[in-house]
Amino acid sequence: MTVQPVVQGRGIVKRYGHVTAIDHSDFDLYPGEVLAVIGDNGAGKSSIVKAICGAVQPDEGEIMIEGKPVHFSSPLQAREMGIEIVYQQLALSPALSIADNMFAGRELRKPGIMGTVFRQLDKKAMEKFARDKLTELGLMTVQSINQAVETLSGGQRQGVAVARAAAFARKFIIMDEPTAALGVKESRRVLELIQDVRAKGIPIILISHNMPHVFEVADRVHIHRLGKRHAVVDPNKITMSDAVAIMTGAQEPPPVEEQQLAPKAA
Amino acid sequence: MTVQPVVQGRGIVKRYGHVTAIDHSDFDLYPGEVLAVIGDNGAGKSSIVKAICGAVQPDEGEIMIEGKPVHFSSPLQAREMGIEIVYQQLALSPALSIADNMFAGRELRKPGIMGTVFRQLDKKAMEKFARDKLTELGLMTVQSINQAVETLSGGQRQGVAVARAAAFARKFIIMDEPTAALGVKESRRVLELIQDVRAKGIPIILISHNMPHVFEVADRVHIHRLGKRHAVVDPNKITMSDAVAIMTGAQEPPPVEEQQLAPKAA
Amino acid sequence: MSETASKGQDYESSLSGATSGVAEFERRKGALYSVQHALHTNPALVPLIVLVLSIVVFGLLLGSKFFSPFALTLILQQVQIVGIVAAAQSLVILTAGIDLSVGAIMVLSSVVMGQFTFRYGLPPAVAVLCGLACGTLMGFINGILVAKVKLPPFIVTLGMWQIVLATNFLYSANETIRAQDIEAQAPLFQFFGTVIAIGGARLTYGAIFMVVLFLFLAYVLKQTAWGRHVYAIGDDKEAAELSGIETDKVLISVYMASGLICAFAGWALVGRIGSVSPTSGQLANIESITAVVIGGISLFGGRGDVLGSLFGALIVGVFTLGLRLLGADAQWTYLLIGVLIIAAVAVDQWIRKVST
Amino acid sequence: MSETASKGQDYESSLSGATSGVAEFERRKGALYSVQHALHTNPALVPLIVLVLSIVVFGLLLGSKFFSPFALTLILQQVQIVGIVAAAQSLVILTAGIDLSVGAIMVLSSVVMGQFTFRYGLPPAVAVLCGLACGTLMGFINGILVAKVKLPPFIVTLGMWQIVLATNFLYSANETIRAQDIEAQAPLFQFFGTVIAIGGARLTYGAIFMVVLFLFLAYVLKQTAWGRHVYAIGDDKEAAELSGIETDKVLISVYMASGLICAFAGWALVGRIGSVSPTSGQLANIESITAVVIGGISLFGGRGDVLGSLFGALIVGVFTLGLRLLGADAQWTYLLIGVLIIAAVAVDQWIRKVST
Amino acid sequence: ASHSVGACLITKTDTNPFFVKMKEGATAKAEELGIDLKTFAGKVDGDHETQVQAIETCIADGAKGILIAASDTSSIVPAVQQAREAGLVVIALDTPLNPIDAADATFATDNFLAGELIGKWAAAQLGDAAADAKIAMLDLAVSQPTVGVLRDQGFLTGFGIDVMDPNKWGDEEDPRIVGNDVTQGNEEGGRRAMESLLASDPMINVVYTINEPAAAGAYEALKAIGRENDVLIVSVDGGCPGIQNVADGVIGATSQQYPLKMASLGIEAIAKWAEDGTKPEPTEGKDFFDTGVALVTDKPAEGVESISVQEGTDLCWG
Ligand SMILES: Nc1ncnc2c1ncn2[C@@H]1O[C@H](COP(=O)(O)OP(=O)(O)OP(=O)(O)O)[C@@H](O)[C@H]1O
Ligand SMILES: Nc1ncnc2c1ncn2[C@@H]1O[C@H](COP(=O)(O)OP(=O)(O)OP(=O)(O)O)[C@@H](O)[C@H]1O
Ligand SMILES: [Mg+2]
Ligand SMILES: [Mg+2]
Repeated sequence: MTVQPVVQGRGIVKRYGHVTAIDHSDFDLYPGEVLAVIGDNGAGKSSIVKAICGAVQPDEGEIMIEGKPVHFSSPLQAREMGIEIVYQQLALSPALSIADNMFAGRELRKPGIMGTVFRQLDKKAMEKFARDKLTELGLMTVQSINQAVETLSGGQRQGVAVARAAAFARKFIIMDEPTAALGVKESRRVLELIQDVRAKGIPIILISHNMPHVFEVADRVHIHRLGKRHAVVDPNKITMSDAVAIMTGAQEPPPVEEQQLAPKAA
Repeated sequence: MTVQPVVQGRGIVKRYGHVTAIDHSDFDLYPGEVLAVIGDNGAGKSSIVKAICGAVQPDEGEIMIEGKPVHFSSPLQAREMGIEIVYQQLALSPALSIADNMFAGRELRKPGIMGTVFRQLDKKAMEKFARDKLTELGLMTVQSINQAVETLSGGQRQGVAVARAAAFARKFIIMDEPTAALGVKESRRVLELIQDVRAKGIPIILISHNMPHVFEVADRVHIHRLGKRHAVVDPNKITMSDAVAIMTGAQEPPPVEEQQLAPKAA
Repeated sequence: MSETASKGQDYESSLSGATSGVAEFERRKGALYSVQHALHTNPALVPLIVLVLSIVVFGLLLGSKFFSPFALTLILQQVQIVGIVAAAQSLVILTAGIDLSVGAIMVLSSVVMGQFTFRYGLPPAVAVLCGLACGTLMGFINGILVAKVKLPPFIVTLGMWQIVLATNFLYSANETIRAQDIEAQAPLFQFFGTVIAIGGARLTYGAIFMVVLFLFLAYVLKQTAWGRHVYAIGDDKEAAELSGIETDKVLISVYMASGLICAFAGWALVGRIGSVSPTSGQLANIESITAVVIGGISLFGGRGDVLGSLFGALIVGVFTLGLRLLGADAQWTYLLIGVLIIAAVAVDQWIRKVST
Repeated sequence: MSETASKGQDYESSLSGATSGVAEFERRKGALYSVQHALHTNPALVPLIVLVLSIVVFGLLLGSKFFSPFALTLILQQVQIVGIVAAAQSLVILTAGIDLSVGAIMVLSSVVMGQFTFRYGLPPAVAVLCGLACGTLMGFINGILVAKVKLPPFIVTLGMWQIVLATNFLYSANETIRAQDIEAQAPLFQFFGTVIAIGGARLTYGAIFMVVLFLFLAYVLKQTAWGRHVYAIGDDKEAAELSGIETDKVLISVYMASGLICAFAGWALVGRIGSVSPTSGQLANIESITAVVIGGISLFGGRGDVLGSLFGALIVGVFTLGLRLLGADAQWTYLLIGVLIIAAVAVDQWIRKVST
Repeated sequence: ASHSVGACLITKTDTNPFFVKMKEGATAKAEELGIDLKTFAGKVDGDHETQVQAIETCIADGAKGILIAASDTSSIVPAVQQAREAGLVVIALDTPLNPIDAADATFATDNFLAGELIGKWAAAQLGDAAADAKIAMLDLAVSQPTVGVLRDQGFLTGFGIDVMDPNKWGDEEDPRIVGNDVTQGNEEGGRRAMESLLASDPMINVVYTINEPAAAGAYEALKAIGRENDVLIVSVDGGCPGIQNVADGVIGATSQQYPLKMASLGIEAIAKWAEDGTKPEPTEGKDFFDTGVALVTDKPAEGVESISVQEGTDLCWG
């Protein structure tokens, strides 16, 4: 009857010095869904997804991926499992080109002896791939794929990070405010991309402050408050203003039995 | 008949290497108004406001403030004239406290001999002031005003930068996507703050990708496209979808005589 | 016409009811937590603890030979020159710079003092002022090159090191001015060498000056605007500039202060060795950087406490003397100091990690 | 039920009509622009130009004394050791590190080669391998401390410098192995000293090795994944880590490569001076850093071209020889080299500024 | 200046007053004889690579001869050979090369002898007390450059202590040695080293120092604890400030060397070689030309030849 969650977190605690960023919080992501995480600034949204992907190590609690407990000591391990993350503070190397950034750590080598013996990179192939992915996102204002990332506008950088995650994810994707810096057109593409990814069966965790976006794409909405999972609601059953009210503490969360802790059995 | 603009830019050009970020663009800000600047990612919005405040030096063109040509070689000179800027890449010193950051460059010294001779800072007064300003913005999730800025969440940092600008501006304020990282509640406060500042008679340049926000607070909307001022429209006379269409190139801008190059005479 | 009501979007209607209390999180309490917190907020505490521990360990190993007022004040005397120079170095490193020219500036300043009196016959007090001015001028040149010409501090001070040192040798013709002559004609030069004996303890004015200098700098860095600006620049120069700090002025003043302090070190050096010797201080740059880094100040700037450098200098002094007293020969001492540099910083790092 | 249509917000309806062409901006054309662009994209060009200019100037001033195949190849020979070490240093600096232990590792490696044959009687080829392994091991220790223990490279290599140098003195008992003995028993040690004379030009295998090494590193850094990772780490280590680069492995491999190259420098050193001398290389760290920085590699990491370091080393070599041939005495030469370090970097900075 | 005779002087460093004076002597003599002299030096003690470079530069410069005070007596040999093959005359100053015949001639002082003289003098001054003397050895640098080793081991030999390996200091086991420390040959290092050794044994009564600046530093340390009058300080060099310090009682005795003499003899030899191709002859019965060393003290000891401070002052070099 119950589907196995892709990610299951129980009683996670993370403290930074004397700040408790996550306070015994639970977390569930199910196959094929878009789970939105909303909450006030500083509620601990970034912290909890960082704990899931290994960018920080939780002080307490247990994280299971597809039922198996994991203890990532670095996001690299998460990546090897096919988990991709778009960080709020973007993880791009400013002086490297867009293509270099997209392929960091999984470069393509030339076929034949140049690749195997001389380990030469296949720059052409990587550039083509990078350009295609950016074009899919509609980020055509980029003048050259060999431009250093530091010469891009804030929104353009965000686009590069999103394109990278979408291109390489196999298990699930975490996006921490992916549209925050994007223009209207570019935001729309990201939302379409999220739906494309879901259509491929890859679940997505989407952190966002943009309620219309959240209500448009999310299957379930995880409301985070004061370091805890405050409620999980169904965006089709609750109004935006109620969700915002719960999130900001203006309204009590619905009783647990009315919450949407797991997706409805299809 | 014509009111003197607070800021007037003519034929501004800025090139970065072989990228032309601003291409003979004009710019006008009039007293007491909120001027929104919208445009695609990479359209050159940040570049043009940086040129106005001296953070970059334009290659060509003329900038006048209250009718007098200015050539700022650093944003410090702009600040001395009472111009405050909230940068898209926030200008905060990560290891310093919130209070230190708010007062950087204009610290308060203790009254009496401790201040004049020993030049001791009045930390108490600065902390109180900082806390008050943050509270006005509703950023109460900050646990301590002496917390280093690097320990704040993205949204909290944004709030500190906005609070600083609002507290010290005398001539005008430039805000480059001030609500991008903010939550629903915090965004609302910033919009209220913008209206408060306007009520005090201080004009504001607001760069934003959030159309509802723009249409809510702006008196005029400067649409930037491909490095140029593409059109200036009146948000009360045009629909959001037309503005977005003009901005993205889906629709021709209205003829110049229908544009809102200056506010209507009151 | 705008499609949305000017009172904000619909879903925001509920905002008025939002709670407005400050977020309350569970806080860890207890002694361990307080210690960790103290370590975290006072970066000079770790080197202080290392210092105290090393004194205790050597005291246990060596007994009264080491744990005597005489030996302990001797360490103060031995580190005074490196300590004063480390104070200058700390300022520069806090701005994310580095000053390789400190030793050269120190020596040139002392040579200027000596030669101005012994070659040109100026009164010692005037010569001292000229020496101090000389150090400040060298610092000013460093500062201009770093702040205005925007060259990396490493390269500026690497160049200045060679320039100042060569000037020093050329100007002094490598001639030492003997202690006896100075004692007779310009005792002011040896002012910092004056000894105050309290029981077995023997403090010199130079050692006291070093401690006072550190306390003064600690005050300035923590309590004045200039001090906050030094930290802000080291932290993120661009952000500091954008947020309205006059980074160029502050940087130039930092290098000038560094030059001036080095000139004071040159004066203290005459007090310590009695004579004016152009070949002194050749390792002062490396030794001062060592002290600063052991003291927990980040080479990337913006983090650390200047008092840490004092403790760092003392740690090196304690180990050097302690190891010599234990009978380690010079080469082994040299090797062990190398190990200790790494170990001290590793311990520091580890404690910081535990405490976050 | 959601208040907004699932097809996006109303005002987005017009998006479908948005143009989708690539933004076209006016581009500057012309020769000046091409030069600027070339300078901008090839950071090694500036030091190359400075190098060529300085050769021309000294050639004009000194005539055939300087501008002869003999003198020009002499410069190559004179910079070969510093050049090889600068190659190692470049790798480390590109990762935003610094290696103060390069000289010590070089000397210890050469001492290991010498002692393994002359003290323990191992065949020279085996001894050479042991020497190379020794250098790599030292680099490995540096790498572990930097990458795993996460200590600042400056402090790690400062400590290792002292440790390795003291080990070198202790192990070698400060004894030089004479050139005559090496020639008789282990000529392999002097391999890099072999001279190829073409007319007046005298190239040694060591000088050729230096050039080949630089070309090889330039290839590796530009064309392989490892090379891109080195740049990414130097640029922003945290971002590199988050974007999936195994920063620890890469860092360790960089320090190991640096150690290995230093060991090769040690071998080349034996070729150059004929003997195995434990007192060599005391200034190799400062000299190699000078070459790297004059060569336009940023000390903050991530920017620059390794070939620049070769040109940087050659610039220093040209100035040293040129000034000495002009009759400047040693201290004046140091002073002028100091000025030139600053000037070279200032010119570089200025050209870069013009070109953006 | 291309038609005049070129010569090079290469010293260990050009910061040590000893070599500064050597350079001054050579420059004066070269001017007198119309020789075009260029001077070179290592950057720190033990820096022989810069010396190799200097030799190469001299060859490129077309010089007729080289005077060299070698930092590493055997490492420099291949470069010297190269110079000689290129037709230059190479004269070792101050320190003989290894092997000594690698140079065309050698004008040197015997550093071992210099040490031996002060060792003997110190032993004689103490008389019976020498048997339980407490000796501090203030050496040059941890890299143990040859000159430091020779002076140190010479002193110990003169004092009557078994030096074990004569190529190394610090391996002695005689209990009278309190310890070795390094001074970098300057006042600051001298004071610090003395303090450290005093802390390990405050009753030190004999101090060997590598040179007179180190001795001056050691004296300051002793003065600071009021023991300056009951400790014997001995040193090597014979520079004018050093001799003055002997006169003032700071230093008990010092072995004087003659860098000016070495330098001027060297320049003359090169002039001669350029003129008619003759090389200088070594001193009778030795394989080098000994420029001599003399013990300077006002408290002559029996069995140790010495000259007075007055004589020393007349001969001193700067
Ligand atoms: N490295 C850190 N050191 C100390 N405190 C931190 C650190 N990172 C986050 N915090 C604190 O933890 C709390 C949660 O931060 P987090 O970034 O998870 O919030 P968030 O919900 O993502 O907020 P936002 O919407 O503004 O991004 C905040 O109070 C913040 O100040
Ligand atoms: N320092 C720089 N060096 C080179 N190119 C730059 C630099 N800064 C910006 N650019 C380029 O200039 C153009 C305009 O950038 P700008 O940041 O002004 O855009 P924007 O309109 O603010 O975009 P966004 O909405 O994404 O912030 C972009 O194409 C960008 O790549
Ligand atoms: Mg966040
Ligand atoms: Mg922007």
